[in-house]
Amino acid sequence: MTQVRVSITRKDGLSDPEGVATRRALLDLGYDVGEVHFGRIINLEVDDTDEASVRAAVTAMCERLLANPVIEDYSIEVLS
Amino acid sequence: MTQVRVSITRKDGLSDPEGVATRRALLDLGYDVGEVHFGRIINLEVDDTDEASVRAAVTAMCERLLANPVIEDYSIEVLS
Amino acid sequence: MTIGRRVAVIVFPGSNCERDVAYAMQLLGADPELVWHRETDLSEFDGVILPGGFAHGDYLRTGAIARFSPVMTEVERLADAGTPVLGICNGFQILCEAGLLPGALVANRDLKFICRPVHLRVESTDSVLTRAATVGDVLRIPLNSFEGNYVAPAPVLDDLENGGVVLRYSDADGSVSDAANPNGSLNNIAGIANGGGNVAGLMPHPERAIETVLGSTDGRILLESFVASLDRVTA
Amino acid sequence: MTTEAPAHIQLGMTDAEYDAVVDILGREPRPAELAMYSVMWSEHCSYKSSRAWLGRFPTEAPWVVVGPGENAGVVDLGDGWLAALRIESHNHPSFVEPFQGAATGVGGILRDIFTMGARPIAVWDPIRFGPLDDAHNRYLLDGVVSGIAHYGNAVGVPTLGGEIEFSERYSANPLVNVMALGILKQEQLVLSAASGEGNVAILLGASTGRDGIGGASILASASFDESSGAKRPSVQIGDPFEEKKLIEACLELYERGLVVGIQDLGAAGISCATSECAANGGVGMVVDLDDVPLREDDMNAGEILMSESQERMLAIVEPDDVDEVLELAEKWEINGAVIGTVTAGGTLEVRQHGEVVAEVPAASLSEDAPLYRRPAERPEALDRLWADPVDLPAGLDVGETLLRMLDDPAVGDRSWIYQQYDHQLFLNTVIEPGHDGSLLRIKGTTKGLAVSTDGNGRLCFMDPRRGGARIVYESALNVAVTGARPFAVVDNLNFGNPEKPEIMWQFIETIEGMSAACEALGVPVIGGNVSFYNETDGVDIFPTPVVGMLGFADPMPGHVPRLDQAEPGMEVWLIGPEDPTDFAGTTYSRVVLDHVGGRPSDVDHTIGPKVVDEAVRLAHAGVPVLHDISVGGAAVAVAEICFRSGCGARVDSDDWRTLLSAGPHRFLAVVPPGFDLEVTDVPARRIGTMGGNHIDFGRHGRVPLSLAADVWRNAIPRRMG
Ligand SMILES: Nc1ncnc2c1ncn2[C@@H]1O[C@H](COP(=O)(O)OP(=O)(O)O)[C@@H](O)[C@H]1O
Ligand SMILES: [Mg+2]
Repeated sequence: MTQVRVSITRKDGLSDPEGVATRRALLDLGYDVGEVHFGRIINLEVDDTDEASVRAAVTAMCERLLANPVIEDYSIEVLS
Repeated sequence: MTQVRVSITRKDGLSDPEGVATRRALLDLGYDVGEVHFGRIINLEVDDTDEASVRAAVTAMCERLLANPVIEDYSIEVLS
Repeated sequence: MTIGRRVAVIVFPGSNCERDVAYAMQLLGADPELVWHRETDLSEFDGVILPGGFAHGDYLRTGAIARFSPVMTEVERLADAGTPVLGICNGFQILCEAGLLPGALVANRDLKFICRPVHLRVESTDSVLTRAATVGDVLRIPLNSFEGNYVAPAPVLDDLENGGVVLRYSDADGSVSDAANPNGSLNNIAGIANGGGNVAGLMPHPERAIETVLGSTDGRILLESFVASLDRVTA
Repeated sequence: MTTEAPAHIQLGMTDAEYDAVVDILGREPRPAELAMYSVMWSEHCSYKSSRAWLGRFPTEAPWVVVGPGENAGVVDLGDGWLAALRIESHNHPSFVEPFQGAATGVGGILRDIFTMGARPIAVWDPIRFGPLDDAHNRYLLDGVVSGIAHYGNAVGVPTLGGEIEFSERYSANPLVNVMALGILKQEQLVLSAASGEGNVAILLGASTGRDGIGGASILASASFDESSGAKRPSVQIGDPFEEKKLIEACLELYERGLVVGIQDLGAAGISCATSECAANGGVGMVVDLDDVPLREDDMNAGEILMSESQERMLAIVEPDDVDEVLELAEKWEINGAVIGTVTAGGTLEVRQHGEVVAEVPAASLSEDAPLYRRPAERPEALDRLWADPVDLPAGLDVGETLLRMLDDPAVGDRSWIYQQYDHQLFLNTVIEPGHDGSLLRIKGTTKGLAVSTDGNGRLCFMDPRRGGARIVYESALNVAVTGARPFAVVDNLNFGNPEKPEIMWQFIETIEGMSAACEALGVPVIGGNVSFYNETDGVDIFPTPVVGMLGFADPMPGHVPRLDQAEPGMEVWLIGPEDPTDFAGTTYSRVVLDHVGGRPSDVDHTIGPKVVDEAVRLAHAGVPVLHDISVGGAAVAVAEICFRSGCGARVDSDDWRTLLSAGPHRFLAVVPPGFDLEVTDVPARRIGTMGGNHIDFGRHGRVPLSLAADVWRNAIPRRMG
């Protein structure tokens, strides 16, 4: 089993209501922050130990299911 | 401005219905995955360049607002 | 003679408006049938509705898992063949995820679920959802969603604005403004259609506005449009 | 060095309770057995401090099909239709984690309903928080409302109302009650009894994890203090999607006649469900924990038995039907696992890894639970409170006073809450939240069900007996103004620490007051819930009974009264007796004077039911607007009609006090000029006229309608941001 972390973020320029709301809340609490962007993490175990093929498989999962290419970017880290 | 990435995941042992549903969808699509767990990323710009003080500030933000310490763990990466 | 008007109302695990939609279809003279998402043959139907709800719990992204349900291949086939296909709320989200309609729906601007009636201005009658209406009509219809905020990359949006937008959030007088935008949708978009006009999706729930006793009948014109689009004449 | 307390003490049992277990078993309990008794005999599961008093409630009426004791009460609506109603509290879990606590509260109450064979069709959420000027209280309110919205909306059951109050008393102990209504056809009624030796127990739904181990006993049966943080891992995560599939699967099981009995898994999980099913059927059961689908595989027997993982049901099925049941589970994409067999005799035997880990008389877990008659004593402080009535001025600007009251979040527009809830799903909602009671139609019939939830902790604190009676009457009026007659009650008794005599006294007095009112109205109590130990650091909440009133209209009025149907020129009438001295517990004394004192007026069991009858009659007589008058007085009630109808009003009164006093049995009717109300049984007098751009109290002042409406609309949003 290989541990993989997929990070998915909203494409630049598309609205990110969670980011906007969180930034406002942080400013209200007195923290000096610039842009705030939300994303999600998906931690996966893949039944394969070859890094290249794991990466290929997870890329396919992202393209098909995990990310929405219309509005999201993703990145993949193979952890172990 | 310093770029910081906060990663928030559900504490061990708590159920993760979203992970379960996504795992099932991946299996249905023919991908051989083990456990799937969801988390959140918050990318922040902090108006400060000292790594230690940035880290301290973001830790405070996590404790107060960004993470829910009852059910979530968080980790902080100072990116630049 | 007219036969048919058979409407498949697709039921995904987690759908919850399927009975309401079927009730509305029946009231308007169509012949609805609930169809489980594992079904792979819809050739007996004259139209398809993807109802509201939380297919697959809305997990991952709203509509993301549902679009891979076995029935969706068939829905795509019918959509390509020109059959009327309507997505309401969660159904609209699924159609977007499936690429049958452009863009996507994300969390409401205020990050709160919104359940209240909104006003919609009819922008185009070139769709199975609006063909019986008149451009400029203002309808009062319940909105009920957390992820109703329509987004699309600029080129997609530009393309869509060439007649693909069928309903916009407006005020009671039909003026489209930020104040009348309940959820942050780009250009106040509430409902859209594909180029052929046979595939349409909207966030508000027309089936909740079909009887006086429930507070409004403004949803009828939209669903009547859809029903009228189903007519299939055979020799 | 301190020695660790014995296991039973750590599990919250007393020495005497432990000895009773030893007596029953004739030996020392095994660890898993001790765990089972500790949870099943906890306050939350056994009602050990309250059971002795709950028998006071009137529970009988010809239309009661299932009274208190089952998962939900059931009443007969005629023509083969039944309704199931149930209320529960999720107070402590919601304080620990407001979003998940409230969400799982909704999940739990829905299971109680579909366990009876009914499809859940609506939810209500009576809630209480500390004042909103405190950030943590805002966090709690926001989390609770989002949690209810998240679960209720996604599971696909509309939330049709609730109520809310604020007080410092709830700051460290918010209340989250949830009520659910279901409907079913007569033949679908199922009960939670296992019967038939050889029948099979099937666990349906989610996998079992370490959620909320000991949650019921620990969270709901003990007070909170500094160390409460350590209890946090017992938070449960709700999964409305799993529940939705479970609902559909169970309803299909019933439809196909595949279950003999069924029980939801709530507090105390598998141990509670198996022992109750067995005890109710007078049988035993053999359960093998190796067959339970687990989320984590290294769980011990006690953990599996005690787990409060959500979204699970235990169905008792005939052997021949097992395959069909499992296929159905597969179709709905939920787990289905055979975990046990019904046996003769009364023993619940639990095995794990080939060994017996528990072997107890099933009935002893529920029926042999301890019963306490805890000492009760009237608090002396009450005399001082009663001797300290509100100091009323001779005159008052009612317009300006009204503005201050409208800005109070317990008076202001509640749409910030209920617009986060789907309140239209199923196309039944005739009167949506934002009025008095909500009204649902039953499709295909002319019948309607009206529901209201009501409580008033402050009033009950000032006089629990009168307070208890008044909330019953208020709830009755709330459903009556939709044309429904009060039909059945469920109650949720939220109280402090029952080991304090004054709390027990409040409890007993409340039950007395509520019971008397129910009797006068002829309404049976068909179920309820008790939540004790609502105490943090020694401070108890206000005694907060909450009434859930089911009203029944058969038929519904042809034209149902609504708050938004008043028009300029219509007459405003006040129906019911005046009570200008009733200021204890009013919105005026709370918001304007910040005063808690005096004694609330008593109810009148002769006139009270007549006022309710008049409201029902007028609703059917075509009156466009009916609105009950609560502790805000006539002024607030008129203002609410004005806001909803978008039209001002002029109300005249010789005595300003009649505009702001409470008084238990009053409502407003707004009618076209000259409309003959034909009210003869109770007092009725015309107090004003709709119209204009002000809410105008004549010589007692006035306020512009738009300003008042703005203040009212923003009372909650401006605080919640
Ligand atoms: N917590 C809540 N959740 C949903 N709806 C609520 C809540 N609190 C109040 N409401 C709704 O707001 C309206 C007014 O509530 P309330 O003033 O408590 O009614 P009443 O005083 O007539 O009992 C009702 O329709 C009620 O259902
Ligand atoms: Mg009321």
